[in-house]
This record gives sequence, structure tokens and C-alpha cells, in this order.
Amino acid sequence: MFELSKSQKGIQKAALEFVKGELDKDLSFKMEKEGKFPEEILRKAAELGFLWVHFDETYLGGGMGQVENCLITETFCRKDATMGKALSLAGYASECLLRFGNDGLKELYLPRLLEGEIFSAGCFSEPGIGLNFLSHKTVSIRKEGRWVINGVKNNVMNAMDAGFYIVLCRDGDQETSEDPFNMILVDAQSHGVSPRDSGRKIGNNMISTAQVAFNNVSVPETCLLGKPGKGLEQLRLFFIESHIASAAQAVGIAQGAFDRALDHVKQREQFGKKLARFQVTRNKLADMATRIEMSRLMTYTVAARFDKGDKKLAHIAAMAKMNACETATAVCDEAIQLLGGYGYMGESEVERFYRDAKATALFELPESYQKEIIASEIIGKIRAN
Amino acid sequence: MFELSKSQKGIQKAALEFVKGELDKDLSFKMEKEGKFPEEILRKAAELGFLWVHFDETYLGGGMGQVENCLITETFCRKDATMGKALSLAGYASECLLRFGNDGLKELYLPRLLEGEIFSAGCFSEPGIGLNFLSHKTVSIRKEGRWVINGVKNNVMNAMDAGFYIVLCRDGDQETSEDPFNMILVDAQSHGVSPRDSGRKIGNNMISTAQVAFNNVSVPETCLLGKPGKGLEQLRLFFIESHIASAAQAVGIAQGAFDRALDHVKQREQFGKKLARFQVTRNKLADMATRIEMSRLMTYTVAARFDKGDKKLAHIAAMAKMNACETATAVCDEAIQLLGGYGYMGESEVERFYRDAKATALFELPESYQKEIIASEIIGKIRAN
Amino acid sequence: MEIINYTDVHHEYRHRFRSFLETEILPHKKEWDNAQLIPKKIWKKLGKNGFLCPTVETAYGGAGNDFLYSVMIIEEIARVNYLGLFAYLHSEVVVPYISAYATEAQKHSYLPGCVAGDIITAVAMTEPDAGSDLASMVTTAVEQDDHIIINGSKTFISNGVNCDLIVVAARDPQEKNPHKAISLFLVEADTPGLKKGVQFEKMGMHSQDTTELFFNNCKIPLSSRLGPKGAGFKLLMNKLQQERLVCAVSAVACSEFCLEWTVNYFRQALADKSPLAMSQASQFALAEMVTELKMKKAFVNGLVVSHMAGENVILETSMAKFSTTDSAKRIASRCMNLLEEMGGVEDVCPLVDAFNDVRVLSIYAGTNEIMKQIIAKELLSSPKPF
Amino acid sequence: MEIINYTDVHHEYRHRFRSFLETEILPHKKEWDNAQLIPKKIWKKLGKNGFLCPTVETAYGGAGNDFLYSVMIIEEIARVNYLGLFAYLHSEVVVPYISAYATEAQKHSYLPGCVAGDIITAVAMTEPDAGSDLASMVTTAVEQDDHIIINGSKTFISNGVNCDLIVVAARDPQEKNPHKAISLFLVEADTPGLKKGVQFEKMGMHSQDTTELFFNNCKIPLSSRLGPKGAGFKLLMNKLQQERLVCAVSAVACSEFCLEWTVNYFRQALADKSPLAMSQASQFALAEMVTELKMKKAFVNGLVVSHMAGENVILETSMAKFSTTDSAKRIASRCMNLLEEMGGVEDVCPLVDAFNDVRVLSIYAGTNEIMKQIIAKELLSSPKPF
Repeated sequence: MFELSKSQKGIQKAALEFVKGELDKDLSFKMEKEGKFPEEILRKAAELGFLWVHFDETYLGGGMGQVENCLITETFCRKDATMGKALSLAGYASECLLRFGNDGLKELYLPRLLEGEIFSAGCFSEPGIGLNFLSHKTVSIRKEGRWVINGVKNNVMNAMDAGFYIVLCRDGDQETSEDPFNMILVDAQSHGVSPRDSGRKIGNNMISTAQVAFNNVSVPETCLLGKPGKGLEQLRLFFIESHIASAAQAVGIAQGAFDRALDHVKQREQFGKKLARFQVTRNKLADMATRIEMSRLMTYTVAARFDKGDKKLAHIAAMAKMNACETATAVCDEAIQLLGGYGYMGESEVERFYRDAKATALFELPESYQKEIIASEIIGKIRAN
Repeated sequence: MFELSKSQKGIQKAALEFVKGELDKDLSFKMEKEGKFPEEILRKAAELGFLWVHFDETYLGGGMGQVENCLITETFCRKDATMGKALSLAGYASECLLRFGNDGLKELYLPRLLEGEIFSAGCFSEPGIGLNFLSHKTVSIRKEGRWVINGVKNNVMNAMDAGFYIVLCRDGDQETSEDPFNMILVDAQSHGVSPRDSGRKIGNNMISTAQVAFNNVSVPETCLLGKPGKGLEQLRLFFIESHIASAAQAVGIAQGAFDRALDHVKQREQFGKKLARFQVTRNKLADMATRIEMSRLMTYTVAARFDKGDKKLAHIAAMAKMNACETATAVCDEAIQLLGGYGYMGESEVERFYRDAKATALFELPESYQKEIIASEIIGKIRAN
Repeated sequence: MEIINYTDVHHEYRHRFRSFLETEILPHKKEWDNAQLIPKKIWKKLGKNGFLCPTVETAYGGAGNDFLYSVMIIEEIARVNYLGLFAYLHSEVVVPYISAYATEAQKHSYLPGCVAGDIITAVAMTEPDAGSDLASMVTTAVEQDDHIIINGSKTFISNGVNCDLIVVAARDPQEKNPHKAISLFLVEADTPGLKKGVQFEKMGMHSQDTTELFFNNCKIPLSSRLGPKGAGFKLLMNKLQQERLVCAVSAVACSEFCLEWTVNYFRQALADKSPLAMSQASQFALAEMVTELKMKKAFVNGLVVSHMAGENVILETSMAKFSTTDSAKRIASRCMNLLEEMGGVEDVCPLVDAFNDVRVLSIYAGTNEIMKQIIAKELLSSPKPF
Repeated sequence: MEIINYTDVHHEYRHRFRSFLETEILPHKKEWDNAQLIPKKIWKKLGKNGFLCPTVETAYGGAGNDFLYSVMIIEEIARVNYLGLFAYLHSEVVVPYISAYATEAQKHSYLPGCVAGDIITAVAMTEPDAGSDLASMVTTAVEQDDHIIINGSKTFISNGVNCDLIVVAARDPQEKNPHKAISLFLVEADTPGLKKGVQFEKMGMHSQDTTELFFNNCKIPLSSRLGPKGAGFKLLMNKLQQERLVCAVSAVACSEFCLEWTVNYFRQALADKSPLAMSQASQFALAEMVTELKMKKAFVNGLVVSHMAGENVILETSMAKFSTTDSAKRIASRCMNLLEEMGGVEDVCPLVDAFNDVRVLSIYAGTNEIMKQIIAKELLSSPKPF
């Protein structure tokens, strides 16, 4: 049974107070429209210790776990979907550096990241190919003690503002191995890196998303994370954490939309009685609450198992993410419907929550990927046909 | 995070061995068709301590909790939906006696129940009225130190074979209170009790379901469970346990159908490859597994909270039951589809699982009831309109 | 706007069939469900009254009616909640192979009996190891002297116990191309070497008999071949439009039965001020289901008209097949939910039978997954706007 | 089977409008979306080319065309993914009040301008505290000497910034029966005492201007009343069939756009052997969505024919409205899922706009819950078979 510890409850409470005090609806509306990142709030949140709680204290992290990270992420997204997501994603893929990088590299990048000076980005998808890794084309070639990278990556979050990229590259020397990929850190200042902003999206509009071209980009050998031929394996491990974080965002978004809908139906009268007294409204709320409760339970369960060191979590994390995104999209859609015309207007916030829910489903590893992870785990080996 | 203890894992393993050894598919098929209760197996299971694990040891129970009960129920239903349900429901509503009855009454009935001599039944629904308690008509009148009961109850499981009934009755003296109901134990031998078998049902066919008429049935005053005017409150508490048990049945049924579908698609070839290699099959299995995992997590979480003494569980238990039944129905339906023509045939078992899933949704407190429990908890008080 | 224009003569036929069902059929449903068989004499009665194969030409003993007669029979059977009276398999699926592909001699020797109910037909395509995948069928038909020898086994044969004549698909083991290897044959049920297996127990459709068939050096005359040699695959494909269309017609009519019964129950309950019927959520559910039904019915009726006009609507028919059969399952199940505990009790609620019967619809006549495969392939391979 | 029979003249009109959209409208979409307004001169251009109010009689400056012209305009606008060009509100929802209920004098003074695009119309029903519940409206209209004084506020007024003429619903405070209290009025936008509020920011439909309207002792001549006194409720109800039908037509056409775009993308991707398009699951999803679309379109087309024949299909139209608008949401959203990360990027995927636009369809023209309420009430209160 999942239950929060006292200190976890304390963190949740502090996060709640922070968002109540710092996150402003009108400002957020404006920033979302203009596609601006909430830098000031990021720095405040970082300073107060709300970000990077699951990073080692050595690198200015919180020294806690994914459960604590989920609590904060959920609370932030519940108050403000777009802002919560922007803050949660500012260090996207930096867990790869944390878990697999060498000390030198970590010392070089993590403290700057964790102080809010730079962002990080993950380059894992390719245009028109998505996460079908076997078809990936980006390559890294070892030449005179350096890695030379060529290729184009897609759907790179934070790409326009990142201090470094984590890039999945084929390695010619590993072609015959089961995992012919390397995971390499590329400094954004490197010659030959050109991100091209994808512009406005359905949601996630406080962070940039871009295609990033690598044209003879040369980085020191030490920028390889882990060993050669471990790229996919490391990526799959990272995706566990990434799925957990996305799930927590989605749970927060769903809960936030639910909160607003509940407030509305308790106040709004139609045909002589409060909307909340109509059976159909009540059933909708019951369904929404059930879905949220289940998604939350799944999310925290997998986070807690992660923190305990459980390794066989890829499919459970995928379940949590997939389900939480479905929940968030459905709950936000229903919240808009419960608010009626008001729900369609920007000032209601729920339309923005809905768009950010959709963005969570689309941009942070699509559903098809989760399904295949789950399927391969549960089906296991099939006798040759 | 929900995790089984070592002793709980032991119970699960023992239950698995028991069903593997004792539950026979062909026998079960025959008994389901003929509407016979598996008495022999009940006695064996009771003897080995697989039933009544959550009852006090004083009354020959196992002295354990709902988690253990869920583990056994799930394992039984996973192996055989109909038989698992019959065993799980043989003591239906006896928790009312256990939790609210006086010692004399408990000593009189519980040991006989727990040895498999008699069954118990709950009379909570009325024909055409269901669980809309405010419209209920069955009354109990205190007369010369006894209760005289008149009315008709519907959907009474085990009614044809029960040793005693737990009956929800209006009490004329309580009419003005918020809870004008009494919960009274009626011995099945009492004069004026006439159960009328409802015949074959969509599922649950190893136990009887009946309408029970109470015609001037007179029972001793001591047969009142708890105090007068506490009937609804007690019933709501009992429904927490009943929801948990139904949820565990549904999880077992879903898992059982999933198991059979998985076996099939790993063996069956179509168009030159195993069904399990088709993406659509894989996605279906991923969806089914996700739903089962979430339903199971919710079920055990609420069971564990119940065992820890948490009282605010009515809506969470309702969520668990509602969701698990939806899951079971959908998973069994898909399992049939995956088995194709074989799935429609009796020998595949999945068609029976499907019907028992549907029965779990219909007979053991309908969904509308769960939704209203959830809604009233989450909506809370509404300002007068 | 009426999509199908029934004439008074049509209506009269429909009413006549409805009365027939009420007086001659329904009183025995339970008995036949228990026996898992509809007596052969009932088939003869259906035939005698003109309710089998209504479209067979008069030259072969039929009434030469239009396809709407077939539609009405299918609808009425579903509307009395008796899908287990699986006459449409005979009338609209199997017999059309004979009407369309048989020689004059074959037609004259079989069709009058089919119309009269003296000959009950079945079709044997599916094999234990080849469900939807016809190309992988292994039953062989080998020409030897002036005979054909069939070996192999077929499964899920509807009308399997009752059938007198079977359209059998089998392959020429010499021909490697599966699309050219298959031929069809007309095999009489009493041919030596043909054995009927044990009857399957099923979830529903209890009156309808389903078995396996075993062919062990089953020897039939050369003249038993139905249609050209090696054309079996194509002949089977040609008849799929009608097979799937009648499946959709049946699914819609069955959904209509479920909803009509439930709506009538709620109307009465509302008149009685029963709390069950006051439920806004249940009322909305009924509104949603009636809407779903009406849309699907409009689409299927349009297909009936197109089919009668000889249009190629195999793609649309595949759509109708999967979509209406999914609906039928959903509607039967959801109506039961609205009725709560009484929804699950056989004696008071006919939806239990409907729920058990309709579950097969998304499996037979090509599984719904096969339908989607066909639609997707056509959709993505053709440059046509849709 | 074609349900609607378009003539060559119809087709010619459709093509002409399509070209007009491509050359005169679409190049400016982004600009107008950003400005949250379509310039008045574009309305005039639409009018000049015969694309506003096509059914208005020639006596009042219209073309006197049949309703299919309206359908084609709505469809084409949706098929270019520009629901924000919300001309159908003017042409098919508001102006019909004038055509149907206005006096000759009112018609002559307003209709020619409406057709020409010189007068843009809006309708003011909804109030901040009365969404779907018209009976609880509080805006008052009081006769005083030879004038009527309107007080109150209205919200969610589409075309609110641009409008020149507004059909306003207001109640007589003396009359307690809400069904007799409401009258309609024609209020010119520059009437003193009428103030337009600030424009709403919306999820989608960005080019379309939505505001509040405030009436503060707004004084209009007695002759501004539209239709009989106290008949407002009935007049509004009378026009709901067409309002909901055009909403359904629009929803279907928008779904068609989404699917067509996605199918075309997949066709190309399949030709390019892209892994995305190889996905069997995505292919099945497309098959399911195209099926859903085709069924709904068949139903809606049938309603168009019935509507044109003057049949009462308000019940069926309510069904179409909720069902097609739910579909449109689902289809837009699901198509985006199939495209994965690119599905969410505005510049490369027009489904983002569609997703944002269609979300309003299940809310306006009567929420989908109101539709279900209407259907359920009719279904359960009438003894008719359905």
C-alpha cells in the first residue's frame, strides 16, 4: 500500500505553498501564448530546493527520490499545467548524465544545470522514424580520440535553450552487436550543432521543441556516457524515469482540471439547481476521480519501487505513463464540458490543461512506444513460428 | 507501495497449489451448467484454511486480513471464475454478523458457517427498487421482545441454501432519524421465510440467487445486529468489505482470461506467424495487462488500508470494485476475441469467465451504486441552491 | 427519409413471418435450446411457408423474391431474440453458392430441396489450424479416376448436425499457389468417409448445432465440383459481401431488440415512478444507444439498397460488419447494466440470451480484425478519396 | 447509394467556393487568427460572390438557392480546416430568424445587407448565469411609450465584435411564465446603450470574434420586435433543427478533413516505407475512424434530405449533433496520436488547429448533455416505436 512518509507530506505541503504564492494565472496565460519560459520561477524553485530533488547532493541535488520528485511535479502541474511542465522538463534527460556519466562530466554540467543556468535536452527521436531505433541514421564515429557525430534528431525538448544534449548515435564499430548505439553528451556550443525551432505546439508552449542537426560535430571521447554499445540499454533505463515524471505531470494536470470543474459545478446553477446535484454530473465526477486515483496510485507505486532499487520497472512505468496520459486527456476534456462555454475560454485554464495533457501524450514518448514495451515484457519469448 | 509480505506470498503459493490440484475444468463446466455448488471443494478449502481467513480465530477463522482474503480469492477465480466466486460468496454478508453481532449470535452461527455446514446470505435489495434505500418497504416491528419482519428482498445470493439471512429492515420507531433502518439476522428455519429461486443467470451459476419473502417472520430481539437505527451505516461499512471481495474476484477473473488468451496467441499461427507477433495482438495484450495491473493495485491497496484500520474507504473500495469489474468484462471480451471461434466454445473457459465477470458487475452491487458513493464523497457538501 | 422502400406486399410477408415465429417457433425455443438442435421438421415447416431461400428463382422451386425478403426474415428472427434459429446461414450464405455457381443439373437436384427445407446446407471452410487464414487450409481434394477424394477436417460447422449438403473448400495438393489451389465441392452428408464430430458447447446460439467434420478418403463424383477448378478462393470472396451484409443486418436488428425491450421496460418503470427509471444517467445511456443504433441502421439500410442494385460495396460492408457487431455486443451489455441485478436473470430478462448470442457476431463471417485489415489495406493502397 | 443528389450546378458552385477559399481566404488565415478577427471587407467579398445566405429569396436580394448550397459552404469551410470562418452562424442560424419571422419592412431593410455582407449578424441568447437554461434568462425588455428598453447582459456572442445587427432574446418582467415571457428583438449594434465587451480568448476558432454584450437602458423602436410578443421561446425552438443540423454537417466535414489529411499522410509514408506507417495498430485505427465517419455522414446526409423535405427531424438532429461532435473531437485527437510527435506541431500538422477548433462543437448549439436530455425525454415519454 502506498503511503507518504511524514517528510514526504512536508515536501508536498511546501510545494503547495510555493505554487500558491508564486504561480500567477494571468502571467502564465501570457507566457504560454508568447512561448516564454518562466525563468524567474525556475530560479526561485531551484533555490528553494523544489527542483532536482532526486539528484545527488554532491551536484546540488536534493538527495531524495522519484517519489519526492513526483510529489512536487504533481503539485506544480496541478496548479499550472504549462508552468509545471516547463519546470519539470527543464533538465530533461539529465538523468542520463547523472546515472551513466563520468565524474568529470557531471562536475562540469550538473551544478550549472541545477542552479538553473542551463537546460538539458535529449535527442532520441528522428524525423519520420520516431523511436524505431533500428531505422535510426545518426552516427558517431571515433576519430583521433574524439567522437564525430552526424545526423538529425527530432522532437528535442528545450533544444533552443539547452546547455547540452544527450544524443543517441549509432556506432559503426558496434553494428553487429544487439545494441549498436552510443549515448553521447554534446555541448550546445559545439561547432556544427544547429537546432531549428518547431514553433508553436498543441501544448508544452513554455519550452521549445526543435529538430537538431549534427553536422560533423566533434566532441571529446570523455563525452560518451557509459560504454560504447550501451546506448539503447541506457536509454531504456532513462525512459523509466522519464515515464515516471510524465505520469506525475499527467496526474497533476488531471487533478488540476478536476479541481476547477468541481468548483464550477458546485457553484453553477442550471434549471434551478446546482450542476453538482445532477446525477449525470455526479457520475462524471465519480469517473474522473476514479481514473485520477488509479493513475496516481500507479505512478507513485512505480516511483517508490524505483527508489527502492527495483530494476524490472520498464513495463510498469510505461503502464503508468500511458494510463496517466489517457486519464489526463479524458479528464480535461470532461472538465471543459462541465464548464460549458467557460471551459473553452482561455481564462478558465482548463482548455490549456487539456492542450498540455495532449502534449504530454504526444511529445514525451508516444503511446505506441509504451505499448510495445509492455507487450514485450508480458509476452516474453515466443517459440519460432 | 504495495508489496506482499513473506507470509502473504506463502499463502498465495499455497492457494495456487490447491487450485491446481483440486479444481477440475471439466467438472466445473458440468457443475456450472447444472447450477450445482462445489460442496466438496468448499469443505476441503475450509479445512485447509483457505476460506474465512479474515475471520477471528475464536470462530474458526484465519485471524488474518482482507489482503490475505484477496490473495486467495484472486487465485481461486483466476483458476476458475465460477468456482472461485462460489467459494468466495458462500459466506456472503456474514461479515455483518462478525463485525456488528453480539457474541451469542456469533457463537451460534459463525462456527457452523466456517466449517462449511451452512451458507449465509444478505437481503439488501428490493425488487424494482434495488439499493434505493429510501424507497425500501421491508419493515421490522418490535413486538413483545421480538422483531416481526414483513417484506420482499431481491437478488439474495445463496438464498436457497443459506443458514441465515442478514436483512435490512425499516424500523417504524426510527422513521424520523437519518438512518431509519435495522440490520437483523434471520435464521433460515424461521417460519414465514420463503425464498424463490431466480433460476439461471448470466453467471454466478454455482450459487443460487433468489427473491426472499418475509411474511410475519418473528425472530428474537437479540438477532438485531448492533443498535436500532444503524442499519444503513452498518451496511455501508459492510459494503466496503464486499466491494473489496468483488474487486478481488474480478481481478482474478480478468487475469485468468488473460492467461488463457496469452497461451493461445503464443501458440496459434495465422498468415504464417504466431498471433503474438501481430502488433494489434501485442497492443491488445498491453492494454489488457495494464488494466489488470491497475485494478489489482487498487484492490490490494484498499484491502491493506482496511486491514490497517482505515475507515474512510467507502469511495476507494467502490472505485476498486467498479474499475475491476469494468476491467474484467473488457479483458474477458477481448480474450474471447483473441481466441476467435474457440473463445466462443465452452471448453475454452473464457466464455464462462466473461459471463462471471458480467455477473460480478451486475449482482454484487451495481455500478450506479458505486458511482454515487464516490460522487458523494468527492463532491461533499453543496451550498443550498 | 426512408432509405428502404418496402411495399405493402413486403409488409404482409413480414407480418406473416412474425406470426409464424410467434406461434410455431417461440413456444419451443427453450426446448430446442436445451436440445441444442432445431428439429428437421421445423426446417420443413419454414420451407413450406416460404421462409427459406426467398430469393431462389422459380425455375428451381423458389419464390424469386427480391433480397428485401431475406432482410425481413433476418430482422424478424433477431427481433424475437432468437439468433440461434440460424436459418440465414442456409438461405443467404450457403445456398447462394449453389444458385450462383452450380451447374443446371446441380441446381435442379438441390435447390428445390433447399427451398423446401428438405435439404439443410452448411459450408465447410474453417479448419482447426486455419481460422481466418483460408490460404493455409490443408484439407485436400484429389482427382482419382472419375472421383474426387477428400481428406482433412473442418471445424466450427454451423448446422453441422442437421446438414444434408455441405459446400466444402479443399485444396489441390499439386498446386502451390494457394489462390489457385482451392476448389469448392458439394458433398452430401451421408457420403461414406464423411463423419460428423461431437457437437460443440457454446456460449450462446444454443439451438444452433455446431460440429467438426472429418473427411477420411471421402469419395465424391467428379460432378460434385462447384464452379471451376481452382476458383474456390475467388468464389468464396465473391460471396463475402452478402455474407457480411446479412451479418450486419442481423446485428442491427438484435441491437434493436435489446433497446426496444429496455426502453419499454423503462417506459413502464417511469410510469410506475420506479427509482430505477428516474436515473438521469440511465436515460442518457438510452439516448446514446438509440443514437448509435439509428446511425448504424441508416448505414446498413443504405448498403442493402446498394447491394440490391448490384454495386460493389465490399469495403463498406466490411465496415458495417465490424461496426454493427461491436455495437450489438456493447448495446446488449449496457442495457443489462441499466437493469442492474434483474439484467442478469434469464427468466425475467431476455437480454441474457441476447448477450450470449451476439458475442459470436464479431467472430464469424470473418473476425472484426480481418474486417479492419481489409479496410485499412484498401484505404491505404488506393489513391481514391473516401 | 448516394443519399444527396447534387446536380452539376451544385458541383460548379462548390468548386467556385473552394477556389475562392484557396485564393481569397486561406492565405490570410494565420494573420486573421492572430488578429482574432476577420476583416469586414472579407465578409463583403463573401457576400459579393454569393457565399453568404444562399437560400435567401430573390425578393430580398438573395439567390433563392436550395439548402444544399448552405451545406456545401459549411462543408467546404470545414474541409479547408477553417471553422474560425464562422459564416454559417450568420447565414444559417441568425439570418433565418429574419427570413422566417421578420415583417416585410424588416426583411427589406436588413436581408439585402445580410446577403451582401454589409450587415453581419449575431444572436444573443446566452447569459452569464443562464447557459443552456434559457428559461432562467434575466435580460429584460420593457415597453415604454413607443420604445422598448432593454437591460441586461449576454455572453459568448459569436461575431460579437463584427456584428452590425443582433437578434436579442429578452424577457417581459411582468410575465412569470418563462415560456411566454421571452420576445426576440432586432437590435442594431450602434444603438445607444448597447456596449460590446472585451473579446474572449479561446482555445480555438481564433479568427472568430466572441464577446459579451451589455444592454444599459438600450432603447429600440417598437418596430424592432421580431415575431409575436412572448413567442421568443417558441421561435428559438423552431430554429433549433437547422442550427443543430448545420453543426452536425460542420462536425462531419471537419472529421473528414482530419481523416483525409491523415490518410494521405499515411499513404505517402507507406510509399516511403516509413516505420510509422507500417504500424498495424495505426492502420486499424484509421479503418475504425473512417468507418465511424462514413456512418455518421450517411445519417447526417439523410437528415439533410429530410430537413429539405420539411420533415420534423428534431429528435434525429439532436442525435446527430451530439454524436457527430463527439466524433469530431475523438477523430481529431486520435489522428494526432497516430502522427505521434509531429501530430502536435502547428507548422507541420493542421490537426492541431482542428483539435483546438472542434472542442467547442460539443458545447455550442446546445451542449451535448442537453441533446441527450431531449432525446431521452422524447424516447421515454412517447409510446412510439423508434
